[in-house]
Amino acid sequence: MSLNYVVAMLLIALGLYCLLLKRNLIKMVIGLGVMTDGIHLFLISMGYREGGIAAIVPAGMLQDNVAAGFASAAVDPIPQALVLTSIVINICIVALALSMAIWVYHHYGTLDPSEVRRLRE
Amino acid sequence: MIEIPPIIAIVLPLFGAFLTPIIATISRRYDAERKVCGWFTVAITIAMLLTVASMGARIWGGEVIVYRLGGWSPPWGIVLAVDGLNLLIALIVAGVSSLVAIYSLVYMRRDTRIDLYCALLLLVTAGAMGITLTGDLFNLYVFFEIMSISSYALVAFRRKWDSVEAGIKYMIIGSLGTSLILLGIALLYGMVGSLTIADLAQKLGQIAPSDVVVPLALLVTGFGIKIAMIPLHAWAPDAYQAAPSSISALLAGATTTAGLYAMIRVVYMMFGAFGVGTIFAIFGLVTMVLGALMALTQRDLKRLLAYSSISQMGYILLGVGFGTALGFQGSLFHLLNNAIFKALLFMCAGAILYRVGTTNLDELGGLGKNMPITAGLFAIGALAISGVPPLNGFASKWTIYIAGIEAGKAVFSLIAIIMSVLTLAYFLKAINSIFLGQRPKRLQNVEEAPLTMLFPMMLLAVLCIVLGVLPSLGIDLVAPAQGAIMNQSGYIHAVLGGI
Amino acid sequence: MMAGMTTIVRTISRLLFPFMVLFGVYIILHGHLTPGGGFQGGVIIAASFVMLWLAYSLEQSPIEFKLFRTEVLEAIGGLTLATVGLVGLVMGMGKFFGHVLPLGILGSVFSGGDLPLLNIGVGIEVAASIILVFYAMLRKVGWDEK
Amino acid sequence: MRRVVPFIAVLVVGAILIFTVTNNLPPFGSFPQRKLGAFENQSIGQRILENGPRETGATDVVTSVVWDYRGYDTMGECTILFTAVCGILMLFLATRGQE
Repeated sequence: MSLNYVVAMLLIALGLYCLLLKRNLIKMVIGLGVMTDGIHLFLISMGYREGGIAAIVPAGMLQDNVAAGFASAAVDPIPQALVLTSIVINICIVALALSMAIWVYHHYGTLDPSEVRRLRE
Repeated sequence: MIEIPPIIAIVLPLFGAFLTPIIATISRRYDAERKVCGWFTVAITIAMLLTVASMGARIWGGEVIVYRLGGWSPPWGIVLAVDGLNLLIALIVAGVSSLVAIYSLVYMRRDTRIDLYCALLLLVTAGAMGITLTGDLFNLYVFFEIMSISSYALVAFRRKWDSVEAGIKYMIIGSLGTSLILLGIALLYGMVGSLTIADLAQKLGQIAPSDVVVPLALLVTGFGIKIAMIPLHAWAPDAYQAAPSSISALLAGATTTAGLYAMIRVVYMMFGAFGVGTIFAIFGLVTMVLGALMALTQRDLKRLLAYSSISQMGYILLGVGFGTALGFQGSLFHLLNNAIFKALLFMCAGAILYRVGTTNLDELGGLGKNMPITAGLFAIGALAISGVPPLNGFASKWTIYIAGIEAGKAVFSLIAIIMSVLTLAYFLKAINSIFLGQRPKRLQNVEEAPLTMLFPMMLLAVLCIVLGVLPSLGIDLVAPAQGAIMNQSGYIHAVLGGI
Repeated sequence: MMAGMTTIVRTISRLLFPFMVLFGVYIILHGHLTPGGGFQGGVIIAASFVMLWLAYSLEQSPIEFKLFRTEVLEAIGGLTLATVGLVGLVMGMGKFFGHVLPLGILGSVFSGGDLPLLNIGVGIEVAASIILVFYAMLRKVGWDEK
Repeated sequence: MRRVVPFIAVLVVGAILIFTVTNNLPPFGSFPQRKLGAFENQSIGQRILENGPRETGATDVVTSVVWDYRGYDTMGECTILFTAVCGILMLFLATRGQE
């Protein structure tokens, strides 16, 4: 049973719902964050090994500069590294989007995206 | 053999961007911040162009330059791989960005914090260059984000209400697109357990196509948002209209090109999904028709150019969608031409904005007497984009029409020809209401644009004429790229097996 | 700008501040041995500054803030990364991010080749960036434009 | 109507995603194997676990991936942070340049 995957996908769908249907820029940014978190959860759970340990060589396994028995027990380090990268990217997006939302509020006096459409007229 | 040119081409603008704040802080003391930062950007971009061009001889000789970062061999580390397709796109990106940098020297004269503008400009370039030269899927995502985030910031650069509105719209839609790309990459990693494009290409061939439909759709949607394919185009007109004109030129010339490159690379060279072509052709057709129809009704020059940009992207998608050698040739040639004349047109719009202060077609008129050179350059660009014979747009559009007929989709070609006439119509309307007709009183004293701005425009116009008179030159330029698309196994072999 | 918080909060945050910075530095320096690294440590350092600002308000903060200095610091952090990469390119036989320093004994602080250096560079950059973001948002300079 | 269409879109996308992850992916917890149809392959992570500590000299394999095997990605990530900060400074502190 791949419950982890399903929950991650539900989070993504929830974020998408927030992004598409909420009428508030800040809530939309939150939705974006939730969606990205779902993706991160999905990536991390994909690297799980049945009964695995963290991808750090424990002190007990350090023998003569070689990590014995470690490789067959640890979880996949690559998705974790990807998620580390992706988290920082997400922080940057959220920070910039919120700054722009502050400016939108400054110019329009509202955060409702349906009223922020003067350019189209 | 040391294969350093690709990494130099990426690190140069990155290094430049990191250095810009320091240089600005030093030069601020001598009150020369503007000049120093501007010329620094120009120098960096031109150096980048030369670096890319230095790879030319080897790539066109049929070689694939592979650079392994940190010396790790491909499936485990990150690899940069440059074949004909990469080189063509890299040349376009570097060329457009260096011309935009020259143009910005004068155009951004009235804005504050020019050091941040220069840093962000270099970052867009670095992002586009990173996308273009990388051979690793996740790395492509990272550089896609660099390019996207810096272009969101640049769109909002003037902090007026329109820039901020366009910026946040672009930001929300664009971030949704990049999230979808990340999800697609995550699914692919889960299925295949690899991230190098060549390795993925090799392994995806052994998987049932029905299993990889969802990641393919996610990736195409993500890249489609960046190139403003029509159901996903909502950000484009606003962003092109509200951004500084130099940035509009960069968006049309560099970031869209890089997005389309990513699409071609992923769909055709990674998934090998030539069957998706028909869907592309249909999307291209819709994009082309709706873009042209919407452009007809616009009253603002930059918005009109934005819709025409969407429409031209439709032509390129149409050519890509045919999936034949001639189709790729035509659409890559049109990609090159589109970058040239679209940058030229946006720069002309910027020149008008710089001198007059508005691009609203109703308020303009009779500027041909005041700005004869700009008028001439705009006319060249407009005729080229409409596909009038002695100019470059004709050659590439003609190739796409022929490719459509050869692929048995003559209807598509017919519609494309009609849209070409429509393009001519709305550009004639624009020329008529800007440069001809009655001149309002308050436009009496408008001067010609400064020479620093005219220089890149003239260069682009000359390119328009040269590529139009000698289309074989352009075909020679894109032939290696088209050969690279058809030669999927050669790429895989060069990256995984080679050197 | 808010006026800051009560004396209790101010005193505690002032006392905690050096320890938080120290903890951040520890996380950065042990990045190649334990969970953590430049990003996490940098964020902790930035958080200690933000804590001071929230407790004292920006104007009365005991630590003086220099905008341009922080900007330059951020750029220097980024440059450290690119430079380490370039040094690898020049000295490591054409490998970008190739190791220049020796790998050392597995498990000790001075091991892992260039990793500690890169972690320090990224730590500086992240700390400076997050501080700048919070400063920009707290300060809201530019509001008077309208 | 303007709220119904996005809602249906969300439902459809969610259903497709859940269908994909339950049917087309290897089951949860099967890390080194990546199975799909007739195709069977090891994830690239396994080889890194085997050789990472020896090749990079870091006991934290994630750090060795972040900084060694994919160090270039991490440089890109720092660049993104730099980009975002440039954007935020430009949005909030731009008038300071005139002083």
